[in-house]
Amino acid sequence: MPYKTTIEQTVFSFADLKDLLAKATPERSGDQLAGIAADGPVERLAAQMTLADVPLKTFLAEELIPADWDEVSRLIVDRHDPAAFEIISSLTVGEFREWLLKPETGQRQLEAVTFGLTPEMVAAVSKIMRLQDLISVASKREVVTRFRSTIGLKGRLSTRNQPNHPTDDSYGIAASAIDGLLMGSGDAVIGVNPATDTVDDYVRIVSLLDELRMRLSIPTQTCCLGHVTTAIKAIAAKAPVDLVFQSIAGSQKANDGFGVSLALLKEAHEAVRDLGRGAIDANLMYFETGQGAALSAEANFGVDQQTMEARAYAVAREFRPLLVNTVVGFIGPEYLFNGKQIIRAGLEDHFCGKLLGLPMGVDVCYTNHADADQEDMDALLTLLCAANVNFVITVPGADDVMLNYQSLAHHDAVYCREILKRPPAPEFERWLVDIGLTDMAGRLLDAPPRLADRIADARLLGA
Amino acid sequence: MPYKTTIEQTVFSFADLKDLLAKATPERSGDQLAGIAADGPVERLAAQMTLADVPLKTFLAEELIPADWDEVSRLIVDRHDPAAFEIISSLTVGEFREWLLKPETGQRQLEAVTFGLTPEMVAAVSKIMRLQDLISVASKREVVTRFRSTIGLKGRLSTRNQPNHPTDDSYGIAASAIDGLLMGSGDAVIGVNPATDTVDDYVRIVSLLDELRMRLSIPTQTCCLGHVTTAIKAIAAKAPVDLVFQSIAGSQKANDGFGVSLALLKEAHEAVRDLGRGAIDANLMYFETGQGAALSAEANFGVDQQTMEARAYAVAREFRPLLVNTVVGFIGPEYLFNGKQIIRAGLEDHFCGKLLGLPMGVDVCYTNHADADQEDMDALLTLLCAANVNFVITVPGADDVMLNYQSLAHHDAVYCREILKRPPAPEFERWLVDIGLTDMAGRLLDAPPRLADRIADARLLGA
Amino acid sequence: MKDDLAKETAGSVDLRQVTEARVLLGRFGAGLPTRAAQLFLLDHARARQAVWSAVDWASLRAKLADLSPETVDVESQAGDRGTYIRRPDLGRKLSPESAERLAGIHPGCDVVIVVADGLSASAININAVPLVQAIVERLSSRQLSIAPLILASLARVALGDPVAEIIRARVSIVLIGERPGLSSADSLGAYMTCLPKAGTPDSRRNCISNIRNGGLSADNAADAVVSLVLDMLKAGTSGVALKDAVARLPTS
Amino acid sequence: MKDDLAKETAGSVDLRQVTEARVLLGRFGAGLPTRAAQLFLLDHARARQAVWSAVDWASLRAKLADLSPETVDVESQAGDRGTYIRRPDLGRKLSPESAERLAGIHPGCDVVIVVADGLSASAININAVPLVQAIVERLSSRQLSIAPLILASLARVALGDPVAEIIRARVSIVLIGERPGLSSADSLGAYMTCLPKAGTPDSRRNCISNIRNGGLSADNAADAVVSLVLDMLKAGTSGVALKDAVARLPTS
Ligand code: B12
Ligand code: B12
Repeated sequence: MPYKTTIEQTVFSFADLKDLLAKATPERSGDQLAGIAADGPVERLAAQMTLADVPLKTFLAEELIPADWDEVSRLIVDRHDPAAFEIISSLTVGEFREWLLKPETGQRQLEAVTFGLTPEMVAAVSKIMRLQDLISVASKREVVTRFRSTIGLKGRLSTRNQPNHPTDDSYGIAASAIDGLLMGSGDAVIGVNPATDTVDDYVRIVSLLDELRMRLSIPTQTCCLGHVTTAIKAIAAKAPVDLVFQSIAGSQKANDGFGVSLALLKEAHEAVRDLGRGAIDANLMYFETGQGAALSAEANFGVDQQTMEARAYAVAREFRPLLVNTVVGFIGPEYLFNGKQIIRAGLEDHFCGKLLGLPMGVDVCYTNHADADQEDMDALLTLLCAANVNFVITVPGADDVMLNYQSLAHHDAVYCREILKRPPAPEFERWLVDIGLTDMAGRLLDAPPRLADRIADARLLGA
Repeated sequence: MPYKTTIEQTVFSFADLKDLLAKATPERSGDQLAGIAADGPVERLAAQMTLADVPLKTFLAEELIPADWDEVSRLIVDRHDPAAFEIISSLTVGEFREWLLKPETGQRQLEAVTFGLTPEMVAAVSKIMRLQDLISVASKREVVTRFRSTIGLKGRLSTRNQPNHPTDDSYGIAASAIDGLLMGSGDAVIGVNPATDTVDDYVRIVSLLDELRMRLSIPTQTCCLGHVTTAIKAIAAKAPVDLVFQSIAGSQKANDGFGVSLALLKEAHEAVRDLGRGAIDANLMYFETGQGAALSAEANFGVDQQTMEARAYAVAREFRPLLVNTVVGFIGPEYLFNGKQIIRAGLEDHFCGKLLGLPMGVDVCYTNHADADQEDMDALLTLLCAANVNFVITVPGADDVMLNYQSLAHHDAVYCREILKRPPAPEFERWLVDIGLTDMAGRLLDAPPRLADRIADARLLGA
Repeated sequence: MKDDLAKETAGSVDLRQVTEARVLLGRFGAGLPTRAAQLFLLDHARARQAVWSAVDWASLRAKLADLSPETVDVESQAGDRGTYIRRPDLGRKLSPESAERLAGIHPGCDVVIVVADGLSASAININAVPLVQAIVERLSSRQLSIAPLILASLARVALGDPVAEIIRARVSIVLIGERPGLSSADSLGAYMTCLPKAGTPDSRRNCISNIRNGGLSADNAADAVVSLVLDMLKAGTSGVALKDAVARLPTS
Repeated sequence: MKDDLAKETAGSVDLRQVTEARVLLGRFGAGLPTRAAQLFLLDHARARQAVWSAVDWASLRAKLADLSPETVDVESQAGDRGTYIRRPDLGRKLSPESAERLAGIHPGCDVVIVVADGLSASAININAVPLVQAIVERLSSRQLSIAPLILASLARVALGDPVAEIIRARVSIVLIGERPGLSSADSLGAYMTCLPKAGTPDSRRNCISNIRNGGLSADNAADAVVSLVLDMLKAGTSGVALKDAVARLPTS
């Protein structure tokens, strides 16, 4: 269905909902790359004004990607809960924004509509919201998940300790993990992106991390971020797999490009559950997403990258994940050109994920081919803390020596804890005190020699 | 004295301290305009590394602008307190940064060094600090001032209600002020920038504001931001002048361009003190500054605009102001090109002002010829709240209909109060509850008809 | 919510009647109503366009032909609008050709009026003609000599200084497009300087600002401008010193 | 502070010995020590430069002359580096001239090796020669036929697909400059694809990454690459399906 509006005698028209959503998206290199972006600020605004008047119901009637041949679309249709939708069913996108902002709309109301919302509705409303709006609403939405630690409690911030190494050397990984622990990082997960691709390496890495965790009794979980098929094989071999990781995207074709499908994810989820390493209702999956992934696989079907991203969240929530992480600046300037675009995208993704009921974290990061720097990351991190983000990623000195990009430093977690007053998960907070890494007020101490020694014990390093 | 460093076989040299400071400044259009900026990131970094090794003592030995013919330089020399400097006297700029960041350096230590610091030292260290550093340190430094309200208490945020009108129409000013009060804005000051320039208009405006304040018993102060010479005349005519306002800059010549001198400011300060409208030790001056003002008056003498800005703070602190406001994005892209430059400059100014002991506020703003938008302002405001800024400016709908620029909206103050949890000055907080504008939790209510009527009373409007 | 508040105050005075400021917008928590937020963005897009638009000098010249048959075009050294915005220093200097053109004018006069684009072409397109007319009328009725009208492109306020210096005018009146605001992109400022010459500081000028529909009317502005000009001619100075200088003058 | 921590751990294992990650930097509150913060910025400036530098193809060609006397230069449709960065789609397409040039090659071979600049020229300048040598040696000893070496500018990984399609290679090996990291701007990635043709998804490839000094050595990388290539030639597929396909093969 075509959409139309007139601004000062100029008529703006949009071919269909997909076109309208793309044109209403704040400026972004990925949509320009895809050739679907608005032609300047006035057309963008016309699209935003038109979008504001679109009833939410329209999103149930008009398909962006046909469910006939896309299993993500099918999932979205199947999981839509009309009863949960009821309370907002009469609103337009613009009114939905207002409803979200009202103080009377709190955690209870937001939780109640979760499965009444489709990714497209949430993406749509985010497009007409300012950074401040995105923060205000997201900060009200608490999504708590649990394994050994409890993640997402309001006013807290967890971290993934990401001890990558260019050749997956065991000592190298352990050294980096220990550096992070000494800085108090790792309550969301200690998770390694493997440089290698074999089941053997996968098993070696999870075993090493598990040993580290057990020797120091750290109330956290560990993960090797290999491909889900590798994880399934490792589980079959009874490796100590806490969490199954996978990168996912917003269309069947894009997931296909990642070598995954809903069925495969389900298989993995069941396999890891059967290992029984967590409580019966523990959250066991870890997903990563990021604007641009679908387009980069030529699997976006003319849909803007931010809406595609929100659709990936529909995949994620199907599997009750412990962690969902948008690696916002990771892919590069092809999709998010500069600091400004990265900052906005990070807050959008966090907002959309939270509204859809996901335990959202953000990898506050950028690459060296992007027009961004550490200052942009300072801004995004501070804004995300105001928005109550569940977790962020930290690496030694902000430099990931394997993935070749800059994420946050463990130091930045200290900034969040001590300046912005965001303690980690309660179990981990206690552990830090018990082991002597922080004082009772949560202030990081310099590890006394004994402790540093114990943590950096050679046997651990050689795990 | 020339400075030198070598990076990978390339020698970088800097003519003198002034040159070194300019080249070490993060990218900024004003310094490029002045022709003193670094030639790309590597030269900038070389300057920053060199600057990090400069002992703080050097700043006492090497003049940027000779005290012989500049009264601001003279003031800086005269007011330097060697005893207060003692504790940091052995540090380099780089070590000074580290000292500032240490948790052991708290309010007590920072307060103690205030008059040991010169503007140049503070500007220098800010140049090698990231946004996060600027926030971390500034957030530790509380500067409290008092008149009818207490401004600057940690964890609180005050606002200037700025009810400007293009022809200074009394009704128009009152209407705008009332709109702000209904939104809970105005505890720092209700202050009008006059479009007109006569003493009569000045007196009319302060009288009108004073009447509004008294009828509603608002625990705040009022101000007309005319030229200081006009203020002196109005005081002589016994007009109800709470605060004397003046724009100031960092060199004698620049102040001359504004039509002011230290002697004139002193005269004004004494005049307003003699009116006796506040407690004996009340703070009675209101200053505005902003990077670029000196350069725009061709009065920067080759000194970078941020250092010139810090020098303006030396002028300000001479007169124990109630409020100092850096109008950071106000002048335009000639001096701060885009959102990114505005954001950094706002945090720098706030940091420098606070370290020098000033009650710093920031006008979070931009002009329509700059490459900036409301989203940049959302970011800056949130960052400033993390940094514990004393106050910000708010106008109806973020649109100043007289000064032709966008500042914050009164709505943004509500965001700070309710989402970021920054209540206003305690006296004003109480008043808002008493009069029925907020509930006990500080949440803004919709004024009941009776109250709205009373506040918007026709007699007030016609003051 | 928005409409509630509107209704409530309807009983007393409607704040919206007395100011064009964006009062009583209503709110949802800290957020603006969607429509208000979007209109704001639309106005922002428009104001940004205004900065980049150009003055229609031809039509201006035609409309002022009766009043000032002779006009002289000058331009600064900025060259183009992008440079103009980034380089105010160049916007204050005359291009060599312009300086030459001015040198051809018979020197010496009481007043020179400079119409300058500044940061808003629409301010000039809309407001310059009536304002110039009103000022010239008032000056003429006082028998003051007026130089040919100067039309200045890519100009900052201080470009009036070298102009007036070359043609030896005792007082300059620079009518310039103020930076466009969100609600009004057509506001004009008048800056008056006595004995102007290159390098004159702003403290030596006086200013009347916000001249436009909804701001100061052309007639009121012209009254104020001319009264300042007369004071300057009498006192031989301008700027912050003017008020005191006038006060010291023997009342004639 | 920094040095304290360093001393403390000296007793057991020095973390710095086992990883090039920026461990044990020390801190002041949440802040990095000044020197560490500045070295970080310097590395960032360098890494940004690496993205914009160009491969020294001439010297590469000379060094590989013995091994592969014939080389073919191809380039994508990106045109220049700025476009290359913003338009990965163009970086995956052959320029018409390049396609023509490839059409002149005798078609049909087991393997084609494509050396591609990708996002880091220095990765190629430093690591391509030994890696190509090591791979060619291993392939040759297995009597596999190798197409002339392709040198690809402004190339993305998927540019290997149309290349291999035109010259009808059964497996392609794309050696490409990975995006430069802060500590290493010279990391090389190898992407292998069986029966490649334009439009092949990434799930149909396999990857060996982080080939460089401090990462995977050329020899180890070549072992891994060639072992994957042999698997592909046997299984007739590549990518995520490869492991299972290989497992299903009758052990020969
Ligand atoms: C960027 C990147 C991505 C991006 C790619 C999107 C894009 N438009 O660039 C995203 C986030 C989508 C991604 C996803 C995955 N990646 Co990846 N990725 C990288 C990274 C950081 C840089 C690649 C690069 O510089 N390429 C060079 C440029 C010039 O080429 P390009 O044509 O622009 O990029 C293409 C390739 O990089 C390719 N690609 C990216 N990742 C992978 C992974 C595999 C297995 C393959 C075959 C291709 C591939 O996708 C790009 C677009 O076609 C590398 C790490 C490194 N240091 O190289 C890891 C890396 C290549 N990825 C890796 C992995 C494991 C994956 C995933 C399988 C993770 C998962 N479990 O789901 C997925 C699936 C990818 C797929 N499509 O099949 C591993 C590969 C390990 C291995 N030896 O097989 C690496 C080495 C890092 C790691 N350990 O996690 N990745
Ligand atoms: C920008 C601005 C400034 C900037 C100027 C720096 C710069 N590089 O642009 C700063 C912040 C430094 C400034 C300071 C002051 N300003 Co002012 N400023 C403005 C503003 C918002 C826009 C001007 C504009 O668009 N100019 C057009 C462009 C194209 O010209 P330009 O050559 O680039 O700009 C020059 C002039 O604007 C001039 N200028 C700026 N302000 C003033 C004030 C006076 C009295 C004079 C004579 C000149 C002058 O300085 C600029 C550089 O030379 C106007 C409001 C408006 N709506 O116009 C107020 C305005 C002109 N300023 C005003 C005032 C009162 C002041 C101060 C006297 C405040 C004070 N009490 O200290 C000071 C002193 C200025 C001085 N140099 O003498 C009043 C003038 C009232 C009047 N009728 O006299 C105005 C109308 C707004 C207001 N009510 O506050 N100002």
